[in-house]
Amino acid sequence: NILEHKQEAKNPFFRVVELTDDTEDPAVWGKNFPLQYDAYLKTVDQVRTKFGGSDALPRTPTQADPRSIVAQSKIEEDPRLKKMWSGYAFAIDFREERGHAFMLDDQTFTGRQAKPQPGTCMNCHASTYVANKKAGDGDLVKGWEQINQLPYAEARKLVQHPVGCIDCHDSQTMALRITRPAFMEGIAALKASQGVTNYVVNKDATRQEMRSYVCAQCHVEYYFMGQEKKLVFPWAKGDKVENILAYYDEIGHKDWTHADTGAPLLKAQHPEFELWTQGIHARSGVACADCHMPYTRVGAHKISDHHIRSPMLNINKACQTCHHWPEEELKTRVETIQSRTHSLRNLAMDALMDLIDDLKGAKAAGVSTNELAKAQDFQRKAQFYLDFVEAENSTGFHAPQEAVRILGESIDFSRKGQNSLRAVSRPIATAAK
Amino acid sequence: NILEHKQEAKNPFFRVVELTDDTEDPAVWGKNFPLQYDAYLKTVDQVRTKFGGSDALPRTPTQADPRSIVAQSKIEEDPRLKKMWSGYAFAIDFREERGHAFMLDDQTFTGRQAKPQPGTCMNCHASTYVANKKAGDGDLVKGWEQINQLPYAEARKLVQHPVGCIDCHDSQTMALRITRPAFMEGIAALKASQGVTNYVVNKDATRQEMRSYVCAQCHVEYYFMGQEKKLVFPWAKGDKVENILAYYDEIGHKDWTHADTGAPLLKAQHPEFELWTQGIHARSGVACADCHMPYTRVGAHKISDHHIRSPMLNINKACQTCHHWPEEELKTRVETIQSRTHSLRNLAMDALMDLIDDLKGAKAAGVSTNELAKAQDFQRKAQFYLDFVEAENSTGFHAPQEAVRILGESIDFSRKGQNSLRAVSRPIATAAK
Amino acid sequence: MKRSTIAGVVLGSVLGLALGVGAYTFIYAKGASYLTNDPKACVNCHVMQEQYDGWIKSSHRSVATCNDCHAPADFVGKYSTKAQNGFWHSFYFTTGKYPDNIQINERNRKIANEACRKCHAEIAEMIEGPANKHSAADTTSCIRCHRNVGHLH
Ligand code: HEC
Ligand code: HEC
Ligand code: HEC
Ligand code: HEC
Ligand code: HEC
Ligand code: HEC
Ligand code: HEC
Ligand code: HEC
Ligand code: HEC
Ligand code: HEC
Ligand code: HEC
Ligand code: HEC
Ligand code: HEC
Ligand code: HEC
Ligand SMILES: [Ca+2]
Ligand SMILES: [Ca+2]
Repeated sequence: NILEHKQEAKNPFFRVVELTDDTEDPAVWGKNFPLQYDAYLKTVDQVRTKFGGSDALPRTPTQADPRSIVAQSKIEEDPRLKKMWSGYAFAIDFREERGHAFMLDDQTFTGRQAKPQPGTCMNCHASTYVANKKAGDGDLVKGWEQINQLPYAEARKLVQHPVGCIDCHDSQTMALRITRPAFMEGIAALKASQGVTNYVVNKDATRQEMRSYVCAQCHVEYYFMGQEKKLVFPWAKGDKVENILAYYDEIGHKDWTHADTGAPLLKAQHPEFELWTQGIHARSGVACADCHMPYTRVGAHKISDHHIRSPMLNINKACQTCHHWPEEELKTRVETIQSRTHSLRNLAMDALMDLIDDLKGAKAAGVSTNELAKAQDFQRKAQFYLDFVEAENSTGFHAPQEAVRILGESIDFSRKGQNSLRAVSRPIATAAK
Repeated sequence: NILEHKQEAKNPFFRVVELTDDTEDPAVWGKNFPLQYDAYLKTVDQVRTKFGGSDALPRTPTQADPRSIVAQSKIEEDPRLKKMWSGYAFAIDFREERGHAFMLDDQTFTGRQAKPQPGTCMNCHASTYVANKKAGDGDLVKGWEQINQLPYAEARKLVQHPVGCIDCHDSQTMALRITRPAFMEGIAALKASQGVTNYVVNKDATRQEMRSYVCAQCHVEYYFMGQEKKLVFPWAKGDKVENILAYYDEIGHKDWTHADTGAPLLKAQHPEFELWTQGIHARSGVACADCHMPYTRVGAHKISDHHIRSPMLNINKACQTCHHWPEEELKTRVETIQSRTHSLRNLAMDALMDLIDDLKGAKAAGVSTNELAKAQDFQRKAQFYLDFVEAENSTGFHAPQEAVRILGESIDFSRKGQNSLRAVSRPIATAAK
Repeated sequence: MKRSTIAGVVLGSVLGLALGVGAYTFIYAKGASYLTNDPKACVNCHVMQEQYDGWIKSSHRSVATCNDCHAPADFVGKYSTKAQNGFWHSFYFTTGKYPDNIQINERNRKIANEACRKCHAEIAEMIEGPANKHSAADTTSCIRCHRNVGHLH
């Protein structure tokens, strides 16, 4: 009852250890904040939802890869993905993502390491705040820029933990804090594209915005810039799919060359933040943490659930404060949105496969590089638009209409690409134009 | 003022005239219900919203068409529509729809009357309840079936008013009542497809359902069946776009043959009800009347606003019961959804235009009817899917993600149609398959 | 006449009239009881009935009255707010110039939002963390998630 509550509630936590800006080990923070720490540890749980969560598949550990459990392979679930990414590391190994506890291992042991990877990878898979500061003798940005340039194996030696308390919190106030230079620069560029200049996120962001920004340090599209392998979020023209593609086209960036078609392609990666910004929830001020870290009662305490996971596994707390529908109904609403996204995603995938076949055929038939170039550019566009939704992990929920709009445009690009190859040999069709 | 408030509150209305099941003239009903009647008369107002409402364009009345004001022409706004409907009456005259007050005149004088139209048209453009009963000597269905078969001009003589009180209300209880046999049969078929047999709408529908069903007597896709020109709503397989197309394909129905391509096509018409059923509002039990006839305060009474119109002209009453966002914000949300729909609608329109050009070209080049048939079927699909969203009057708002999903599939059909024509002349491309 | 002067004159006369009707309402519609803490005071206006009905069904009916959430804690703030709201409510009500779906204005939304902390200070502290480096203006909005606790909307 409320009276008891008040008693207990008086001191929500006990400061048993002194935390400093160099305390990296979450276990130490856990001494002061046992409730958050216990929840944080739960991210090892693996539960599957219709389109999310993850399966826990046992495997026999090897010297090279000691993991005894991994998540299901997406490229085995849908082999079309191998053809889409042919020639790129993702065609070797790409799995469903799982909880934060695994981020460092999954990166260290992914089959993609077969291709040499830079230290930059570390930014989003480890507790890097202290490491970056150390490497830069106190200068966070300098240290980060150095670690980016190390070979992965070297950088790996500098970190011990997956994302930890210090990566999201100020050790003295516990306030949220942005620790990733790439996001500081990225969000400033995005704001600038919206007319807001000199944006300093840790100074200018509201508390509510920070509840999404801490996530947006990693759950975003990115690329490595230049020799320095600098981590950059491509938002200078805005963060809608067309803005990002325009940005890449302008600087002439490509992630890889498609093995079968020779097209210079882009790999989209987990643009959760970007898609969310186009949705009704972002518009309504609903933050990532509202759904993925909903407040939860533990005894008399009300804390943010640090067991970050699919809200479908926690509908009551994640959704029902705002939506007074039964859990089953809310689940069905999400799955309806996701199934619709998935059905058009499959059409877009088939269209891209057809374009790749036609391009292969045309190359084989010795069509001039000039003609090929046009179709290859269509592949670049279709691939990036489709991948933007495919790589985004909510299966469209974060912005249902926008996700499907993007897939519709991807279909148009793929099919136009096919036409561009065929038209040339069909005078009458072009004549009719 | 308050004094009045307190008194009025006592007796909501005065029964000054006796209404019977044969009282057609709304003015007579208006004596008992002046507030609803006054609002009902306001449907003559014409105000434009970003994608809805209507413009009031002055014209010089002629013998043939005495209207001094009409709504803007959609086929002039976007000439691609003429090409899409080439050979069909809609390519002659198709305008933005306006208020109920105009329904009878706009039908009587539309340029589409250039082609002979059946009495069936009357079903949704006039107060037909009493006329149908009369024609069937008390048997509503019999009378309706007879009037369907009359030439339009003959049927026109039997009605005087646009949709009136008696078409939606029981004269004794004022309860909502379905008066259109086509909907009684249509909704029964739809329910049957969902496993609910022997559905009798006036007996089985809840009050909240009736607040949408009265509208669904007209705001739906339809066709004329057989020689009897019977009005049928094609829902026997369900009311999603693919269910409806499957229904038409099964019975081999076509509305017209495209003048340039010879394809047997279908014209979708105002499927507001069908699209709405796929949206989040229908899922949440929000009825047409909730947004288009919101409760409104007149003196001390709260009545349903019988000035049926775009909710964008009445945001506080239509939306702010449920959404506590500022009016401007709600307007922007709707326009964001609509603009997204409109942008993909334009891509789908371009794709269809390209297919029509290619088909024309192929015919000219004497491609075999066999090969043409395949492409013509793609045109049939692409046309119906695109038209389903184009003809729907909320520009996607009634079900944002579904509307865009449909457009995405339309694009796929159009472009595949182009491919099917070109592939034949390109062995290597097909070889690659 | 300059715009501002016209505006001035208009405003002046409107207020004059308003004071009249306002006073009239206050007596006739038991407006005086507006100054008490009794929720009934609020439903003297049928306009408030919807919220009253919602409040009766709410988790707070037995723990918080309208004023606990809609009037600032401090005495002066409380009565000046009530004076303002009371006056304008009377004015709008009498003239009938108010929207069918009444929307809380920013000032009163802030008051309601801050009211939560009068009773839920610990909770507020818990979820905002031990120390709040953010400005007082930038606190967690409770009604973002709990807008229905006082009365279902
Ligand atoms: C309104 C609630 C809501 C908000 C706000 C929200 N999400 Fe989600 N998120 C969901 C739902 C629902 C899913 C689908 C989960 C599933 O399929 O099981 C999801 C899925 C995800 C997934 C994949 C989870 C899995 O189980 O595989 C990630 C990662 C994710 N969201 C990150 C974010 C980030 C980052 C933000 C903020 C930029 C965000 N979300 C904002 C509700 C939300
Ligand atoms: C330092 C980088 C980083 C930050 C910060 C971060 N994430 Fe993640 N997140 C990851 C990585 C990496 C994974 C995948 C781990 C794996 O699969 O091994 C992941 C996985 C997830 C998943 C998938 C869980 C599942 O069961 O599939 C969700 C949901 C999620 N994150 C949400 C969030 C939210 C919400 C925030 C902010 C409160 C956040 N993340 C902050 C890097 C980060
Ligand atoms: C900007 C942040 C960021 C960077 C940089 C980053 N990752 Fe990730 N990574 C994530 C997030 C977020 C997830 C979880 C969501 C997902 O899997 O789509 C993830 C998931 C993964 C996974 C698990 C799922 C899978 O793909 O099998 C692996 C492995 C992985 N990353 C490897 C890498 C490697 C290797 C690099 C460097 C080339 C890298 N990551 C760089 C943010 C990042
Ligand atoms: C991926 C980001 C992330 C990580 C990692 C993280 N937190 Fe949090 N934490 C949050 C967010 C978001 C909030 C909500 C803050 C707000 O609303 O201002 C929060 C809130 C808190 C609070 C305030 C009370 C509450 O629960 O709302 C405490 C205490 C806290 N975290 C402790 C920890 C500890 C201890 C760890 C490490 C075991 C940790 N956090 C790791 C994101 C994170
Ligand atoms: C803090 C409040 C909040 C939380 C938490 C929240 N939502 Fe929402 N949700 C909204 C708002 C606001 C809207 C927009 C409609 C409106 O204004 O009422 C919305 C809209 C929706 C819609 C309709 C939009 C569409 O695309 O069809 C769905 C479905 C939905 N939410 C599901 C969820 C689910 C599932 C969760 C939990 C994982 C969730 N919401 C969590 C506030 C919230
Ligand atoms: C949640 C609110 C809502 C519901 C429920 C709803 N509509 Fe609408 N409707 C709208 C909005 C918003 C528009 C867009 C108006 C505009 O563009 O100006 C619209 C547009 C329309 C239009 C075109 C109006 C114009 O101004 O041109 C028609 C006709 C229509 N709706 C009929 C219906 C029917 C029939 C139903 C039920 C089957 C229905 N609506 C259900 C909100 C709603
Ligand atoms: C008897 C047939 C019929 C019924 C029943 C009917 N409508 Fe209509 N409605 C029409 C026709 C016909 C038009 C177009 C009139 C014109 O353009 O001349 C129309 C136009 C409209 C418009 C467009 C107004 C504008 O300004 O563009 C809206 C909105 C609308 N109806 C909503 C509804 C709603 C809501 C209901 C049920 C409460 C309903 N209708 C019932 C036949 C009907
Ligand atoms: C099943 C109901 C129904 C039938 C049958 C019907 N209409 Fe309509 N009609 C509507 C509705 C609803 C609207 C308003 C929405 C719209 O215009 O899309 C409308 C609008 C119109 C309009 C005004 C907009 C425009 O198209 O220029 C004309 C003219 C019209 N109909 C003519 C006809 C003719 C001629 C027939 C017979 C061939 C007919 N209608 C049969 C329901 C119907
Ligand atoms: C296109 C359909 C339609 C037409 C035409 C129509 N009404 Fe209604 N009417 C409704 C709907 C829907 C309701 C809401 C009923 C409910 O909620 O049960 C309603 C409600 C009413 C009510 C109940 C009180 C209220 O306002 O909610 C009265 C009285 C009424 N109408 C009178 C009339 C009169 C008089 C006319 C002719 C001038 C008329 N109606 C024409 C659809 C219509
Ligand atoms: C009777 C209640 C009700 C009315 C009236 C209503 N809505 Fe909604 N609206 C909802 C519900 C319920 C949802 C689903 C989300 C949720 O559960 O909160 C929703 C969702 C939405 C969404 C998010 C869905 C999406 O596709 O992004 C928008 C936008 C919206 N409404 C706008 C409007 C507008 C504009 C009007 C007035 C024309 C309106 N609504 C009228 C109840 C209503
Ligand atoms: C004299 C009649 C009357 C009384 C008594 C009354 N109200 Fe109101 N109230 C109104 C009217 C009229 C409005 C609409 C004003 C507007 O929307 O501009 C309103 C609006 C409100 C609003 C939202 C609009 C705003 O200004 O933020 C709140 C909150 C509110 N009242 C609370 C109360 C409380 C609490 C009480 C009792 C202490 C109360 N009212 C007593 C007539 C009254
Ligand atoms: C006058 C004191 C008081 C005020 C003001 C107050 N509360 Fe409460 N609240 C309580 C008490 C006492 C309880 C415990 C009620 C019980 O246990 O039944 C409670 C319970 C709750 C609960 C849990 C029960 C539920 O409804 O889920 C929530 C949530 C809550 N309050 C939120 C709020 C918010 C948000 C505000 C401000 C808009 C607020 N309270 C204002 C005293 C107050
Ligand atoms: C992002 C959404 C969100 C915000 C913001 C929020 N809450 Fe809550 N609140 C919740 C959820 C979810 C619960 C239910 C937790 C549970 O049942 O485990 C809750 C529970 C509560 C309870 C009941 C706790 C108990 O012991 O019964 C109170 C009281 C409360 N909140 C007050 C507040 C106050 C005061 C604020 C503002 C300072 C606030 N809330 C802000 C989501 C929120
Ligand atoms: C526990 C807190 C609480 C109590 C008790 C409470 N309210 Fe409210 N009220 C709120 C909040 C919070 C809002 C603002 C909701 C929003 O943001 O839209 C509100 C909004 C309103 C509004 C604006 C219209 C609306 O419904 O949003 C009116 C009027 C109102 N309250 C009147 C009352 C009356 C009268 C009572 C007593 C019978 C009362 N309130 C009791 C918290 C409360
Ligand atoms: Ca996952
Ligand atoms: Ca219109």
